[in-house]
Amino acid sequence: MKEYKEKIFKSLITIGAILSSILVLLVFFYILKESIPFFREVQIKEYLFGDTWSPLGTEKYSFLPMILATLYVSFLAIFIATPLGVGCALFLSFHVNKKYTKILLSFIDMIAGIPSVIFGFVGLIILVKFLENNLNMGTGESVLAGGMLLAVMLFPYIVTGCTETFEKGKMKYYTASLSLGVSKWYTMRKVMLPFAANSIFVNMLLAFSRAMGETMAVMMVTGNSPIFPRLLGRAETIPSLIALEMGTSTYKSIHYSSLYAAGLILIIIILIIQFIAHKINKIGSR
Amino acid sequence: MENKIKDFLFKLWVILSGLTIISVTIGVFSYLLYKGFNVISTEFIFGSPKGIPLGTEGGIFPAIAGSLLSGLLSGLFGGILGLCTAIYLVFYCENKKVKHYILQALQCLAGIPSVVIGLFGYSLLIVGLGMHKSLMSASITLTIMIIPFISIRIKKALEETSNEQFICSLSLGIPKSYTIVKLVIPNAFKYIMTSLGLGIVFAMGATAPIMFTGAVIISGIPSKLTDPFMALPYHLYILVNEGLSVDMAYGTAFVLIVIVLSINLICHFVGNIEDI
Amino acid sequence: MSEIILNTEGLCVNYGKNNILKNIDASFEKNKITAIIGPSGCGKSTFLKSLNKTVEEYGGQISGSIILDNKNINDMPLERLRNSIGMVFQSPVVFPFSIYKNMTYAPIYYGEKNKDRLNNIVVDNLKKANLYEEVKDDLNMPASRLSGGQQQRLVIARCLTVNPEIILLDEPCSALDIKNTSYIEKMLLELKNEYSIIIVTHNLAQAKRIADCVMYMEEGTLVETGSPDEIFNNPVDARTKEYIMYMNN
Amino acid sequence: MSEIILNTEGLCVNYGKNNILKNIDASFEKNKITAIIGPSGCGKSTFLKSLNKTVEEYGGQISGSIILDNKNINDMPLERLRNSIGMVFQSPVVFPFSIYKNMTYAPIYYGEKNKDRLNNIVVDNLKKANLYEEVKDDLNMPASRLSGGQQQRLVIARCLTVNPEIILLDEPCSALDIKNTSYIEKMLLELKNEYSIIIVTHNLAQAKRIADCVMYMEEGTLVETGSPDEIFNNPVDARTKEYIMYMNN
Amino acid sequence: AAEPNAAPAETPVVEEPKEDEFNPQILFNGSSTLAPVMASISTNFIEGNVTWDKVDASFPEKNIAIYVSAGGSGQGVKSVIDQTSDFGMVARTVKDTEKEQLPELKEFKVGIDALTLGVNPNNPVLTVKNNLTKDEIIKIFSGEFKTWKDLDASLPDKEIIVVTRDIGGGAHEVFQSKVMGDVQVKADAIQAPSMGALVTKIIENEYAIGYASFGVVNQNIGKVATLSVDGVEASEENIINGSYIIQRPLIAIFNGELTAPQQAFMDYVMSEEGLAVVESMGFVPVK
Ligand SMILES: Nc1ncnc2c1ncn2[C@@H]1O[C@H](COP(=O)(O)OP(=O)(O)OP(=O)(O)O)[C@@H](O)[C@H]1O
Ligand SMILES: Nc1ncnc2c1ncn2[C@@H]1O[C@H](COP(=O)(O)OP(=O)(O)OP(=O)(O)O)[C@@H](O)[C@H]1O
Ligand SMILES: [Mg+2]
Ligand SMILES: [Mg+2]
Ligand SMILES: O=P([O-])([O-])[O-]
Repeated sequence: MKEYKEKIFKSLITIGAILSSILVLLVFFYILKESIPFFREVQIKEYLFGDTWSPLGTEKYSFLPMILATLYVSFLAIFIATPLGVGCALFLSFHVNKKYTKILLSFIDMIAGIPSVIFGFVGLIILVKFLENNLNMGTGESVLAGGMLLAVMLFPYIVTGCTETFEKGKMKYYTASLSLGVSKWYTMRKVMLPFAANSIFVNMLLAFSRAMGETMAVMMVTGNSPIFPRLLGRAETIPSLIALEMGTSTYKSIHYSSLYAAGLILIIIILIIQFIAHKINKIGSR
Repeated sequence: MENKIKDFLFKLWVILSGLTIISVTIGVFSYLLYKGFNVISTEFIFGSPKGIPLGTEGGIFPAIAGSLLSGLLSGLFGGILGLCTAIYLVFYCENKKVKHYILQALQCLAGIPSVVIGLFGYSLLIVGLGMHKSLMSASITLTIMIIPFISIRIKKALEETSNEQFICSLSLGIPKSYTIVKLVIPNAFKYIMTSLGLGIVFAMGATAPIMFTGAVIISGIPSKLTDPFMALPYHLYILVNEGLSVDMAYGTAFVLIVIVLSINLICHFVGNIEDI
Repeated sequence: MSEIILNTEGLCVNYGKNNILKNIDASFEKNKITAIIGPSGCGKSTFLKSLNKTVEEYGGQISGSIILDNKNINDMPLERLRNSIGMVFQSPVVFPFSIYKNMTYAPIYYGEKNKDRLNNIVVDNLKKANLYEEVKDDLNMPASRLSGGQQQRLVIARCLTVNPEIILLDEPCSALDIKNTSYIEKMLLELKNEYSIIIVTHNLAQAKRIADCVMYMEEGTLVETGSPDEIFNNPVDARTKEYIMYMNN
Repeated sequence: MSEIILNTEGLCVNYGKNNILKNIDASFEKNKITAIIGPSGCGKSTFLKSLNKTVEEYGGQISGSIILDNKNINDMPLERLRNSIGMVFQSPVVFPFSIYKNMTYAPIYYGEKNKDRLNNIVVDNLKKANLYEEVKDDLNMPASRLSGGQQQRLVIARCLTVNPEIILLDEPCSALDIKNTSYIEKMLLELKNEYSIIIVTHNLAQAKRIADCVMYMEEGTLVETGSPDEIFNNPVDARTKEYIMYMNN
Repeated sequence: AAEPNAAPAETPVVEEPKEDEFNPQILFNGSSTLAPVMASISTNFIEGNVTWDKVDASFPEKNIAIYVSAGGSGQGVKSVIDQTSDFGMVARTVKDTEKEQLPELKEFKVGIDALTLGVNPNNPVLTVKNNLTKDEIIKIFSGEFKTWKDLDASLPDKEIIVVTRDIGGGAHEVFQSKVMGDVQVKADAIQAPSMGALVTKIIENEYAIGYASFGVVNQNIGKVATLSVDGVEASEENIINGSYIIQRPLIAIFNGELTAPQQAFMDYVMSEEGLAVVESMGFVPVK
């Protein structure tokens, strides 16, 4: 009877897990299926190494500008968000009264709950305008704007994760270090950062996949020009490309299929980056 | 001496980034709340969209109801599936490779643009399974979107509950299932609740997944699971995208953010009562 | 020689490729306290954990046979086994609920629903563990608020609620002060009338005080078994002799 | 009576509203080992932590005065104070990097850059802590890979790198086996020629073995101070008597 | 006698299958330009009638349920092909490849949307001209004119910020075929994700120019200035008579035979009342 219950429980859990996994796999499968006509039709040297995206006019399908733009915007966001986020996590764990830390953290967490349409809208009205006025740009839509906006959206991912780790490190090492007479800043610098290095890295990775997939917000502030990206120039990311053209593309055309192909390439890039990152991480931790 | 300088620079970095992020966070929230506050009235909260173009007058009540319903439904589905997945990964998955691949796939899904998830939901549920565009199909699509989000967080919480307690319970002759239900889950309840809260909030804020699977520009309050529905983010999207009314958009954002904040608060609160 | 309740034959335990326990033949007598001593890392805890198979939860593999009451433990359901062999760890692991719920956790699982009988289980076992008088008014207090010594006794009481025949204790007193240690030693001496007790300790004085039988382990092997008097005063093996030496200087 | 290096006058420590230490007047002699004993929760650790003010990091408030080398510690910079009073905890806290970096962590902070001198600091102090021979070939190994006893000695060596006058040790051996305990006791006996040592222990036999002076605390007060002989064989106070009793049965 | 309630209750149930065939629900999906219009019309229709029997006495007394959602013209066609919605909304002409998949295609032209050349009211170009020739437009949009000075020497040397809709979209297609011909719009033009975003950009940036939907411009009177094309002003009259060439149809498409309620609703859409809404939303109704 008891054994029975254990079995039922285990089966229920397993079914749940399998169901989730199947759903996830189906998503991948679906993207693959819809993109196959494109890969049949278009040469790899065109879609990976061409330089023009013009699906309707000259029927040129190069993802390269978008791939580069996606990487550029995401890396920029990570490079802005990580130092600020780690600094903020240190600030919250070591410099702020515990009571406030919790409140502040849950607020920062809730940034993840603000719909990206709102972010895009605010970004367009405030950030783009700000860049226009201060950087002497003709128009503020740019990789920089996308990166900055995305960085804000990534704050919760980095801050929350790192704060948890720093709290653990604090419990473990803090007084031991202070009792050697060194300052709390030296402790953070020399003990906490190395201790948290791995966790910072993992959080960065999570944030990175999130950044690569973000659509609405980025779409509203980068200008969406399918050209090679420059920091202060316009650019179009893969998710923006898909969102912009999917609604209007002709059903079952090569153009339609190419947008799924773009999605597939996005997934592959994320996988490659995760793979490289794990390798680096392994070497680093040796 | 040199350490003093390094310490000082370090301190500068820490304090500045702390203050930057905190002020950006507070800034974003207060900007949105400030901009939206003027629009709020009983008519706005309890009325339906009116005026020409639609939405420039009247209220957003059906959208509030629709968002809450779809949020709760996908929270329910996502919560159950996410919890199952997390429990499976932590306690039952013996094959390390399988575990690794599932995790990898989940993380990857988090990086798929939500438009694609929306299109997937459309193809699978509406075209493939012949469901109507409805609350149900939209909630299922949202569930797919939040499963990685929820299960990765819950997995972390489960892993952090003491392994010693788990083994100690097993050594009393008690099987995993009972231990998980009576010990591990109550222990991690707070984290499970907050993860769930964030998941619900994430679902409630998403536009693209419901755009093809159930959200419509105008409807009443859905009375069945098979009814299409209005949702706050979609309403906002239409208002902003067609340039219908910026003020109403800020008002809608205000309501959405207040709901987001309340759901988080409720989840924190519920998470805290249980652990007495 | 009194009745043997548990014995191992050719017991080996591996963690992956590491062979931790090497061919251990040991036997434990009923209603006796057996103390296991030995240097750090020699496999004492592993040995204990293999007796109720918890070592498998940590990823260890057991080979050889373990016989409980003339039955190979592989032939009984895991629940029955762990029911019969209770275990207490070095640092007390209390569950994050009240004292009362800690005590009823296992009985409720085993189907006890009757309030009165549950109360009896709680009271009886807390009494056996010498804890009842101290906590009788605060049974609904979170167990984590108890002092270390009290927690340790609570954990022992909790393990009695499943009616084990054998109790395994892994360095149960090492985190405790002398007063609590002395409580627990007194308790063990009382408990041995009803249960058989196997205790790992690095406190040789403690082994001397309470054990009926002492086993000395080194590097995964069982070096020597004997009465406290034999082991501490007339060890046969040179390795035992050297280890014992540290106690006396 | 030899020179007094540290003493407290009317020392009180509160955690919020809880008064943990009550009016403690104690004095510690130079180049001696003073052992503090007492039941669990009586405030031994708190007392130790108040001597170098780490108690404040845990949210405690100190009142009364603590005098180090005829100077009130409130009048010296925190760094100087913690420089002069090193501290070692019950479970060794090694930092998550190599042995070498653990040892140079504090000296580098204090401005030492010269490679040779850093090397000397590492070697000298590891030698003092009786650890050098065991690790000399693996100085770049992560310290976390050392065994418990080695980690504890590393931590003591690390605390010597700041040239303290006094070393505080909070139950440094309770997690160690008898072999490692005996190493550390031997080391402490050597170290006392250069440093003054204050050790909290719940192992009365240990106090007896190594202390020059023993203090018995109960419920936040200092009950009795005396030589080991006085405290263990002829305690004056009834409370001490009762506590000591546990050791002997 | 033992079950007195059972027998009489059964009778009406028998008739129900017939009623079930009546579908009170109509789904629209597609063009984001047309969707708000259709949503407004359907709201009026529902509020005026509430149940179908009010529309036509032969219909059963069921609540009217008309749902409109927006996902772009392509989605409109796709959803009709997939049979996931009854009507598709398209803000361009239906292509031949699409027609192949819709054997019984019916088109209902609801109105016309023109693409006007919109600039910021503060744009200095307005001080020198209120008209652009087709050639000038091509040069501006293709990037041959980089700054406003290139257009007219008296204008400031400021970059021309060209804003377009997404190049796959209906609006862009019309602009491309009616104005640009074979010349491509420059690659670094801003692609606004929606008409709203495009107009917002023009409102926010003094040096921006873009083809704004006639309807959306009319909803933002005073915030966007429009330029004539080849001397023809984008007025309702010029649009209807076809002399203003940059225009696109707003159509609802259907595949198959309309059911009675669907026909009833489409009749309403094409009635005076329906077309009044089209007009009040800033578009040009088809009379
Ligand atoms: N989970 C594990 N995985 C791999 N190796 C392990 C694991 N647990 C213990 N070991 C190894 O098994 C050996 C014996 O460990 P065990 O804990 O049994 O020693 P012990 O005698 O109890 O020591 P101590 O007195 O320090 O508690 C050690 O070398 C240890 O490194
Ligand atoms: N951070 C803290 N906040 C509040 N109270 C504390 C804190 N740390 C210790 N205490 C309280 O102070 C009292 C003394 O604790 P302390 O750790 O000094 O005891 P101890 O004598 O070292 O005991 P043990 O032998 O168990 O280590 C205890 O009652 C404890 O509950
Ligand atoms: Mg052990
Ligand atoms: Mg203590
Ligand atoms: O959504 P569209 O009207 O631009 O096709």
